[in-house]
Amino acid sequence: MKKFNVNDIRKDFPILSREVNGKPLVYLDNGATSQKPQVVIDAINSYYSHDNANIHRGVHTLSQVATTAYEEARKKIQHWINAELSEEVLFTKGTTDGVNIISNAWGRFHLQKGDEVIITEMEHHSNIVPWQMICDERQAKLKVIPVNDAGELQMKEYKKMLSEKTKMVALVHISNTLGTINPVKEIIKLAHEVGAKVLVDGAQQVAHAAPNVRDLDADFYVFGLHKMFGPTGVGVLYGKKELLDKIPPYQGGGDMIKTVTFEKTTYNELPHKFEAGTPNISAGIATAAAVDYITSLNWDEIHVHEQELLNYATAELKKIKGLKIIGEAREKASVISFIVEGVHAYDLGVIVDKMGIAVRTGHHCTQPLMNRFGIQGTIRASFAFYNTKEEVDVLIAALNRAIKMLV
Amino acid sequence: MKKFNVNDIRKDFPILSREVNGKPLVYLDNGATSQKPQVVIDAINSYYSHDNANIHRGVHTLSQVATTAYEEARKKIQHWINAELSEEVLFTKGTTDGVNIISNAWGRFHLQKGDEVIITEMEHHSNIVPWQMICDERQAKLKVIPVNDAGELQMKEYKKMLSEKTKMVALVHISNTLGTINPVKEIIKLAHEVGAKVLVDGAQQVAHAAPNVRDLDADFYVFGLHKMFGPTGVGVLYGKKELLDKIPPYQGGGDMIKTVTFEKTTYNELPHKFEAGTPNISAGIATAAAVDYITSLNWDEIHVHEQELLNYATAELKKIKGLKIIGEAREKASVISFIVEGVHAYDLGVIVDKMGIAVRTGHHCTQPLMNRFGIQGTIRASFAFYNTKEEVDVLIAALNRAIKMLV
Amino acid sequence: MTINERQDEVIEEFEMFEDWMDKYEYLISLGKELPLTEEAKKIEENIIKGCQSRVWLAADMNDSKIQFTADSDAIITKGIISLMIRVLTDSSPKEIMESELYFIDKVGLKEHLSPTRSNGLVSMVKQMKMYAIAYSSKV
Amino acid sequence: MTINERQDEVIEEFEMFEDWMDKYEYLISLGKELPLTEEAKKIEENIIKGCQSRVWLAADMNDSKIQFTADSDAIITKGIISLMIRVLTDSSPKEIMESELYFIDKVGLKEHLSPTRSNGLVSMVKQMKMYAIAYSSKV
Ligand SMILES: Cc1ncc(COP(=O)(O)O)c(C=O)c1O
Ligand SMILES: Cc1ncc(COP(=O)(O)O)c(C=O)c1O
Repeated sequence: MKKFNVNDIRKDFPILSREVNGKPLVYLDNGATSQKPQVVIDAINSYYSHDNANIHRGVHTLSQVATTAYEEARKKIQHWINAELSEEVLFTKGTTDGVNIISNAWGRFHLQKGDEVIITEMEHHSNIVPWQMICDERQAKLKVIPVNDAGELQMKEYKKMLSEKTKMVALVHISNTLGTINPVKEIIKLAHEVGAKVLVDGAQQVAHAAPNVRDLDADFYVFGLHKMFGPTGVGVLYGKKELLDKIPPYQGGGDMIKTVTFEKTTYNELPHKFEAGTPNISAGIATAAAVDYITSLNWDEIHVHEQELLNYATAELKKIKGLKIIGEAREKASVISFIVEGVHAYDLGVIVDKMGIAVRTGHHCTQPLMNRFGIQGTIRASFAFYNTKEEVDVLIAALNRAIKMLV
Repeated sequence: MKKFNVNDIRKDFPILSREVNGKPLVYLDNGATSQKPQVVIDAINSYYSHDNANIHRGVHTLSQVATTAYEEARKKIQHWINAELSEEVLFTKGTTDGVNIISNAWGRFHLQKGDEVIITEMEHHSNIVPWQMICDERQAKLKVIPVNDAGELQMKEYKKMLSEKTKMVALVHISNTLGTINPVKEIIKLAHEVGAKVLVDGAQQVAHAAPNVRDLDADFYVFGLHKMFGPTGVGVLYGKKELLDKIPPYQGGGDMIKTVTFEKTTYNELPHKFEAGTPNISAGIATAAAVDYITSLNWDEIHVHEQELLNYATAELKKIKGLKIIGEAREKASVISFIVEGVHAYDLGVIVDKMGIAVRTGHHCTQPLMNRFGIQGTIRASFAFYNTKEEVDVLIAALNRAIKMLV
Repeated sequence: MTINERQDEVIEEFEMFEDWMDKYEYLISLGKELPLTEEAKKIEENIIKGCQSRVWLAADMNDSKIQFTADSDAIITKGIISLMIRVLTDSSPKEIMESELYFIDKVGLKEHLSPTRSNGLVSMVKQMKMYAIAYSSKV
Repeated sequence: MTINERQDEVIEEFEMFEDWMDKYEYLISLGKELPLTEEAKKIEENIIKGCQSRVWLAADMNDSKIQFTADSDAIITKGIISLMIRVLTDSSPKEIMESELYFIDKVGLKEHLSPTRSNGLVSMVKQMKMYAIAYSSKV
């Protein structure tokens, strides 16, 4: 394992040497999507230039090569998340797709009138709306674990909510807005005690550490590759085999069937049962490159580096007059949301962009959480391992300048 | 418009100069997926190396650049298929996803007990299974237009089937197995006369000509980019605005909402209503490159070239003793399925692969059609505009050699 | 002055600015100077919700000319609104309906009017024209 | 002969072939020589459906040794089946259960045993081991 050196690492990401508005790009929007190392870009390039073919159904060489590479990616994800079986790893379009597959295929099969689904106040819309839709259809009830002022889940409230009516608990592993790392393992344990299943939205987690689905004992775990230094248009739905075997497929089409007649269609086994149609082959193959890349890094050191960035940025931001950090959980990933008194987030975002800095402004697809804090939106700086303390300094200077212009 | 020259065109596709098993690749599996020109590969490369950012929600420069490029692609597709409005062009995962969106969102909303859905005997599983699933759920009836011995739809039977019970007719534009080009315009007209809607599966059409959705008067038209010289993992669902406006969304998540509270969520407008979550941004952007590439070609000449390939290959194949062509419709695209007496398709596929030739063998995800012809599968050679007469010769020689080995 | 004369005036003003800083400082000052819409007018039906900033827009007719008042919670958005009002207000419905707003592009603020910026400005421009259509039928 | 001795014998045989043509001609001849399974045994429960070719497999126990009979509609698949049977048949359940089939890889036919080739062969090998397990519990 090589020693972690941020300046070396940055060279792996071609975009990090570009300029924006005449200034070196300072990319602090990793919560929205991460940048890609050259090896991931090369994998896509090489696939299309040398091996492109449809998979799973062809006997010719290109099809075999592509299929093998694609299935290799599945195994790499399996090991990376510590799943027991490779067929528990289903490829999806992304996090949102993963939640919808479960809310539909699992929800329509299992939820009955009067059943309860628990989510949290800090969920991304992707883990709210699908549950609203299915609860509406099945006449089930949606309950919400509240968040305290620091941005942590109120575990006492959660415990009170749990009952034998609870069928599903769906929650975010790391909040994309607050940075809060939720006590997922404990939440799962409590849910299992009343017989409920748990879906974890790991969209943000995967940029900071590999989730260990077996240690967590998660029933379903979803994420997308684009926030994990991989390609767009592909995600993973991990599910326990016994649960996935039981529920009907979500989509119908090629690859997900065993036999089709107009009278009767029998479905294929996992993982194919949930993978109708030609998948995103190039992205599947690039997924393998992304996993290889991140597993080659020294994550103990990265963890230290990211926490340093978080602590340093937090301390420096707090020196800015009128600035308030939203989300001060004890367990936090390198994501910081803040507001500045008398200044609109949009204005700040526009001005710092002129100085080459990419931050996100707005509600971050967590409107209910904004309502909870009584705000319209925040400015969010989200750091990946390739960010530096110098970039924090650039951000702070730019914010000071912008605030001076704006107030 | 440049004159079409197949040898020049081939240089645009890097994979076409590779070898397989020590022989120059002869890629005749275009029905499964097409190869990609360098400009498409470059577009992906350039996006990831220079402009990668999440779209639609960011104010920073990269996000704006990526969003503009992505939305540009939508407009290019709009013009290519002659849709009235750009918001009628929805990006999907692929053809299969497109059919499932309609079978679910439209089907669950509109289908009632006793209603009828008409499909055809030559459908791909992707346009059968979704309708079986929803008809099952809604207690609607699935009817099937039979195919004659030449592989053409029996229009008389179709006309007999139509009634005010018919709510949807879903059919393939060009059969991936037989090559038959269906009289889609007429079929749509007849369906509309009884008030039914029509979904056209254009998966194979888009490799041979731009569909004109307004001229066809199609209600829904679906296809994927990967068979259209574009990237994997992205497709298009065209739908008439008034129809899409009426039906509920398919998936819930980011981007498809206007406001979210735990009490009430309001949905966004088209196209976003049907595009929950981060889309396949790189593929969307490469879609623009693919459309630019194909619109730069001379399609009148390409059409002649493809018909020449079809006629030449058909004539040469017929010279092989015991070979029978499956699908001899009067209107046919450059797709040829055949069987050879006493020889299994798999064996032929394996042997010609050793000679560098990629053909597809099996049921081509059209098992009911195989049953109709009383066969297990076929060998299918499917030609794109970059294929040559010389490649047909290589195929014929290889088949003769393989048959000699096998019988 | 016609709408186009006012547009040209704005373009000329912006030519003075040497860099984005000057330009945005000017925009911000415009935003600050634009009178706040009275709270009474900030009602639900006057709101245009962008994902990023909110815009309130109201219109009145005086002497066959439309008067716009508008506000936003973001100051840069407000600065641009101020330019819009300066260009369009006090014109006849017909003039507004027929106008083509080229100045935004020319002064280098096009990105703020991108439909994907979701600051409410694109919808505001649409809404201004809608008001013009509505009032023209009343004239 | 043990299973491994038989595997080594097959590997040695294949070393003679100069190119893929020779190898496949040999496979095809093996396929042709393998006796057809009687139609009576080609029943639904003996079928292993690959997407590309179908395989029928049956097993009997004689003298504590398992005898396999198998067939396929594709001749190359049948040729490989013939090799499989030659290697595994007439062995004790225990030997079969413990066997590791390395010869397929060594003779360059690995691609045919790829789980994605869907010719039924992977399932056939699994099924052969299942028979061994089933019979071993009867011994
Ligand atoms: C006619 C037809 N319909 C549907 C499909 C399914 O397309 P996809 O697998 O890209 O979703 C295909 C391709 O396999 C096809 O040829
Ligand atoms: C916590 C969380 N959940 C879900 C999502 C949705 O992911 P995607 O848009 O990739 O489907 C995101 C990212 O936007 C997220 O941060």
